[in-house]
Amino acid sequence: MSNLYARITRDSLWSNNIVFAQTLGLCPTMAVTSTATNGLGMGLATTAVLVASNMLISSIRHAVSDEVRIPVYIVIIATLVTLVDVSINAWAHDLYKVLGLYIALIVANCAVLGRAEAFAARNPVLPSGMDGLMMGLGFTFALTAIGLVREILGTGTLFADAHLLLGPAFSFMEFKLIPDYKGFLLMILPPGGFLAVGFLIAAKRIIDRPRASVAESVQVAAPIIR
Amino acid sequence: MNPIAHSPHAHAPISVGRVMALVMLALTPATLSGFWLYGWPAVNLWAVSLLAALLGEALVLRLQQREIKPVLMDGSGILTAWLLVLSLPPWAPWWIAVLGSLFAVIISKQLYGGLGQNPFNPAMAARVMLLISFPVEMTTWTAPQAFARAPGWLESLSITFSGAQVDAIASASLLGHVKTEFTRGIEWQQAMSGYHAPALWGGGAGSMGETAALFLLVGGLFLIYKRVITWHAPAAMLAGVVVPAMIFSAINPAHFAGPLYHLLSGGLMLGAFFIITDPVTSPNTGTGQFIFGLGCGLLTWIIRTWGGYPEGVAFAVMLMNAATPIIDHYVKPRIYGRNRRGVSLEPVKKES
Amino acid sequence: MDFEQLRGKLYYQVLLLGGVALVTTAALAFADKSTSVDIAAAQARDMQQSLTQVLPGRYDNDLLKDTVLLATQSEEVTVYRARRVGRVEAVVFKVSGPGYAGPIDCMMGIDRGGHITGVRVIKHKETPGLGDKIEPAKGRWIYDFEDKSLGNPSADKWYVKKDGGVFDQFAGATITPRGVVRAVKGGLDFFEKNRVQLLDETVVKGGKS
Amino acid sequence: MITAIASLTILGAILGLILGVAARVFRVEGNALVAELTDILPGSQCGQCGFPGCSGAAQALAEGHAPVTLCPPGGRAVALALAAKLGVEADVSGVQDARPMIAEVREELCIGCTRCFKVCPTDAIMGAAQQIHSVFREACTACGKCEAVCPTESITLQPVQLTLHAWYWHKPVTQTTIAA
Amino acid sequence: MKLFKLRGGVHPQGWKELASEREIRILPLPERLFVPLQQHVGAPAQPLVRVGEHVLKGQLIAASQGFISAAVHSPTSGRISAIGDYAAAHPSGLTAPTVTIASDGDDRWLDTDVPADPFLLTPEDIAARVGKAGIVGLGGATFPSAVKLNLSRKNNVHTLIINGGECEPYITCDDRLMREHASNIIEGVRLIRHAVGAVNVMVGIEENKPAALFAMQTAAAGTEVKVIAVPAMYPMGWDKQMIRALTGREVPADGRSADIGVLVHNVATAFAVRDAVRFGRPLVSRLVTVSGGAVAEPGNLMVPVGTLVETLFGYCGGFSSKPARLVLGGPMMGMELSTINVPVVKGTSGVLALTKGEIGREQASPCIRCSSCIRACPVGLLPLQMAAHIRAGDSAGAVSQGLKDCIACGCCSFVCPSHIPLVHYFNFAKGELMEQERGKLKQEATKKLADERIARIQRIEQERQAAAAKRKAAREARELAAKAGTV
Repeated sequence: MSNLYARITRDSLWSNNIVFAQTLGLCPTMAVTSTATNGLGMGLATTAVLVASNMLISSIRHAVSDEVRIPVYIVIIATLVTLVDVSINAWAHDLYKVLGLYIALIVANCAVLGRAEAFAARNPVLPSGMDGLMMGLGFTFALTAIGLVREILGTGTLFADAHLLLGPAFSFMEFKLIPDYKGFLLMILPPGGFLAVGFLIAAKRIIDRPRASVAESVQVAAPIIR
Repeated sequence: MNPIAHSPHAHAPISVGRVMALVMLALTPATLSGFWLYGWPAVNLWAVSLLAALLGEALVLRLQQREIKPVLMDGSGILTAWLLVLSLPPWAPWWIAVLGSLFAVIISKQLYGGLGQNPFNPAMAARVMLLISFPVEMTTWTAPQAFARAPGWLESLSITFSGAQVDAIASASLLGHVKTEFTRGIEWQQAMSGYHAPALWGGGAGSMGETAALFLLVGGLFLIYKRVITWHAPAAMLAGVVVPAMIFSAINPAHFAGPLYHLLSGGLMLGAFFIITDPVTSPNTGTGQFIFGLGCGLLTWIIRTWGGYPEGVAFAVMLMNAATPIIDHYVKPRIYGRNRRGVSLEPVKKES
Repeated sequence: MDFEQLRGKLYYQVLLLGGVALVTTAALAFADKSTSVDIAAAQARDMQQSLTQVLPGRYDNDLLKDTVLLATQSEEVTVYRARRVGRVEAVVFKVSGPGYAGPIDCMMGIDRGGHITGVRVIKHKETPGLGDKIEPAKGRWIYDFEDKSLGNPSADKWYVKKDGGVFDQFAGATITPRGVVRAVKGGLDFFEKNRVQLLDETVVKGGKS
Repeated sequence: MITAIASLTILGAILGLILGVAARVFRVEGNALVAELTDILPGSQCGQCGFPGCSGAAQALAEGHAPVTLCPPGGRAVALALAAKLGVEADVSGVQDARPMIAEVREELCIGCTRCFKVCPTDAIMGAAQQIHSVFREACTACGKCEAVCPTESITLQPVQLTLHAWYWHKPVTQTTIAA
Repeated sequence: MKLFKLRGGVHPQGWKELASEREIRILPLPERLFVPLQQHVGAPAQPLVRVGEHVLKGQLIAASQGFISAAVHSPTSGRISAIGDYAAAHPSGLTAPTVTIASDGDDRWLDTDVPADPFLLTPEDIAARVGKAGIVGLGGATFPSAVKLNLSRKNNVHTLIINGGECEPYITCDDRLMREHASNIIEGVRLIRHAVGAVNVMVGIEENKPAALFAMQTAAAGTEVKVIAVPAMYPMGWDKQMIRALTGREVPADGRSADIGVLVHNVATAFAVRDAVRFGRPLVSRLVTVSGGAVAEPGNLMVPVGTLVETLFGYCGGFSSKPARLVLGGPMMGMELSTINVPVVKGTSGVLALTKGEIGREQASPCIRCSSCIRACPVGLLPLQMAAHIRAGDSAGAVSQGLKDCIACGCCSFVCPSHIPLVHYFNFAKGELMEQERGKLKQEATKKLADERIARIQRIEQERQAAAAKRKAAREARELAAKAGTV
């Protein structure tokens, strides 16, 4: 059993990473990753939704019929997203001001529905929750990495406004890396998002290269929904 | 023994390197005039840009484990950097040229698969990238001055390499000035007072390739004469700008600039004869190239007239680059013995 | 329950999707109910904050409740009034000017004498790193307006320097500051025109002009 | 509040009904694809693919358990046809590498036992008991069944000799071809 | 006469003067001749002779078989020394069935049937005599001429075009033939016209051959044959291009020239038709240009079919420098030879020994989409797109772009600044598609066989079971009867 969780962890965080391997969820990815902080916040919010939706869908998987499964999943996911949205708005209003625009985007994140279809619908509740958590963390990792690249190149800072997201205690994370940096606007604008994703995917492939033959079997299991 | 060669066993005396060399030759008069007008800083920028393109391309080829020499020798990378530098402010800092050249050859060209595979004109893609990333550096123009009055070589090094600004000569380009004035609701006559009218040579502040419309025209005609390019795209692009400019300035001369102003300012000449005639990113057939050029011209005029930026050639070219595959899909030559839709012609049974 | 059998039935699809809709909508309704108070309070706090930013000084009323709705040519403007001992000391309202990539919304405060107490940009879509220097977090530019009034500088100087005025523009971005200057100037004009109405204590609270 | 809940519930019920009905009306018969795939396969039931006969292979293909390149006698043509039918990308480069083969009888070894004759799925072997067998080249699919049963190793698969008629130009090799 | 506008085409350097200014020489009879059984489009001829048999010049040694085929005749008198595989004039270097004849030195003709006046023969008779003489299109297509004549007569062809558009560089055999044998060609043309009943007869000759034009115009004076100068460009000798230039019509892509009432023959074919019909002499020799920068004494030679290429170069003084490439045919469409020990066939118009400078081909570089190839293509294809599809392994995509209309004329490769072997790509793809087609046909055939076998086995099994059931029933009946008997 622990073997299964190890596999889920490895798959989710690296070899089948939502952004870097499956290239899913690019819409929110492009929208929020202009800074690392935004990426981190979006990733964590998505993780919350993923865990909840995976566990919920897994627990009702026997009751759901094929004909209506997609609408059922979508309704559940949309509801969860809305719940997260109003909760943050009510009880973490400062965070909402940073992330507010993007939380609704999680509904459109095909990765959430993708996990529901590909994993939660055919696995027990606990592994599904684990899958949601790990996939969410993998997504968070990817978004933060992209945000880091874009932020450093674009504005020369690191984790700007982290205190808004994580509270004043975390303002130690904020750096201005390059003083007097004039800024490289392209990286903050949408094209920079594509460039950063592209180069990071390339970097992942370079890292994976010696293990390519082993990883083949993983690559075959292509995602169902894009 | 070599493998058996397929026919034909003869070849026209032409090669990619020769084509590129002819284009560079055609660019030489305009470049020299740019050097004359803007002095040593322009020369420095040109050299830095070309060098960066060569080194960048060599680096990528090395990473791809491909042969370096034949690719560098075809001259396409140098030509790209050359075209780019002609569209930059002549006194721009060195890193603008380096970043632009590297972006052009590495991201806009080699990442797409190298020469012949890039969907967008690398020089224009790089210019657009620079413009949206570094609007300050990319819109700081220098008034032209003959070589004699320009800074000496040592002083030029500090301008190009350590960003020393000689503030007295900073100036807005004509297109930028007119755009600002029109935006404020100032009328044409008043906006132009005190400004140089656009001229065939050395008119006002601008990029190295902007102020040499005459030499660019000569170079372009030389390329048409040498059959390196055809007349379709350049003629259509000029028409695409001139025709609407004529119509609108006839209707409302106070708020629309006339055709001559459009024709002689900005990167239009460079674009019409050297950018949109880039074979890689333009359609295949003469008709297709005409449509492509017309689109580039119209979009240039629309962006100049109503857009947020004063100059639109680079954006227009990139937009039409994106349309090239669809133009090629719909505009094809008719095949012998078939109609336009590719259906075989009907046999003629009897003739009197 | 034997789902295997049920799942194929037609009525089951109706019950399932209908049931899921029922449960989720109920959940949402519950969530809305239990959060609406907190959300409203948070939003009020936000508004209060943005009002205070442009309105330093003391006042003793609840600004959010003391509003006047005035009509201009194009829209209706909600004006918040700050009082001390019943007298209107200053007003705060929203102004908007054309930016590079869409309208720029600002909150501005004007005291009784027609002097600006503060301007803050609350919403804009300007190019990051270029036009966003109008945000206080990115630059001091927005503080230039404080204490300015219609006479200071004179009306023909209420422009950016490029257009012959006194306000700085940013290198590479003229349109953004020009839009803000125009918006602020428009706000001052609006205040001047409706001065009587805005400062008149006799106007019924929340009434229309 | 109640209206919202009620209307959404009714909407869900109606959509469930529509989907339930649609699923019945547009049901796809699962066997049609298998039949079409069986048609494409050679039908010689040689079993080289590792599935029980051509219909077994078609079943596996339809379920996505087998690559389109599973059929050695079918070669490139069948692989491409299968890929087109299933709408998948086929890497047929590996298939081409297998050189076309054909069964050949070494007459000095043939004892006329008719075993090969009996197993040949395409009736490509001619002959009778106590007579030297010969292969009808046009019908041989090189499935190898005859080679397996021959007691004297007289019948073997040999590469097909290239003729002027079948020769064609190799693909041009250029240095600039970037490996896919 | 009005000429019609043409499309595409290139102007390669002609190199014609190397061989065109010398008179035709007759090659001395070689000791051995290697006569392949297939020198034409269609089915190979069936050999009629045995090893050791003595044959006369012009004697039928292999008969045509099937609808599209051509007979093969002995090019000299002598003994059949071998029948078997011999190196073929083909870039593959493979062999082909060949009859080898050891010459007896007499070069004695077989007695032939000579008509009194060939113009009194019926059209059918003329076509039959052309077929009997084994004449094929000598312009390079090698399509059996008699088949074309019969087809044209049935289709009521109204226009006969004689193709003198010898557009390949170096090749001057038709030019020379027209200069020296103009009246014989005109007679052949008139015989072909008689055989198909055409109304208009036009001879199109490129304007870069003024001497041939003059000779032909002189010979045609007073006849119904019109000799017309056409622009000098490659591929003017493509029959469909010649039709377009002279009539303004295009042949339907899925049809033949007869569909628009036109028949095209080469001037050398007309010459051969005259020999066959007037003197009953089959096609056993032809005019071959020996040229190229590496040949010592280029010229045009009258050569018996089956002569080795080596002999031709030897007679022309050998090589003046080391040839970089040996080519059979013209440089634009000819084939490189890996060996010169291959025989001249009916379709061989020239043999070239080219120097490195003449080839001018460099290492290929990436396509820059300059579209020179599109402007050069006389068919109106998109060579760069087709080649890109093929390079990516998508031959079907190339077909959708018009690959099957490609005539492999080489214009695109000739002008390509990147030196991409475009035609090579196209011929590779055509070959690959043909192989796939063959594979599909074979697969269908074997599938049918397999189905039949399964049906047969089932039938046998059923019959066996039926028989068994019958036996069982009979036995039970017997037992029943026996039981009944015992009771």
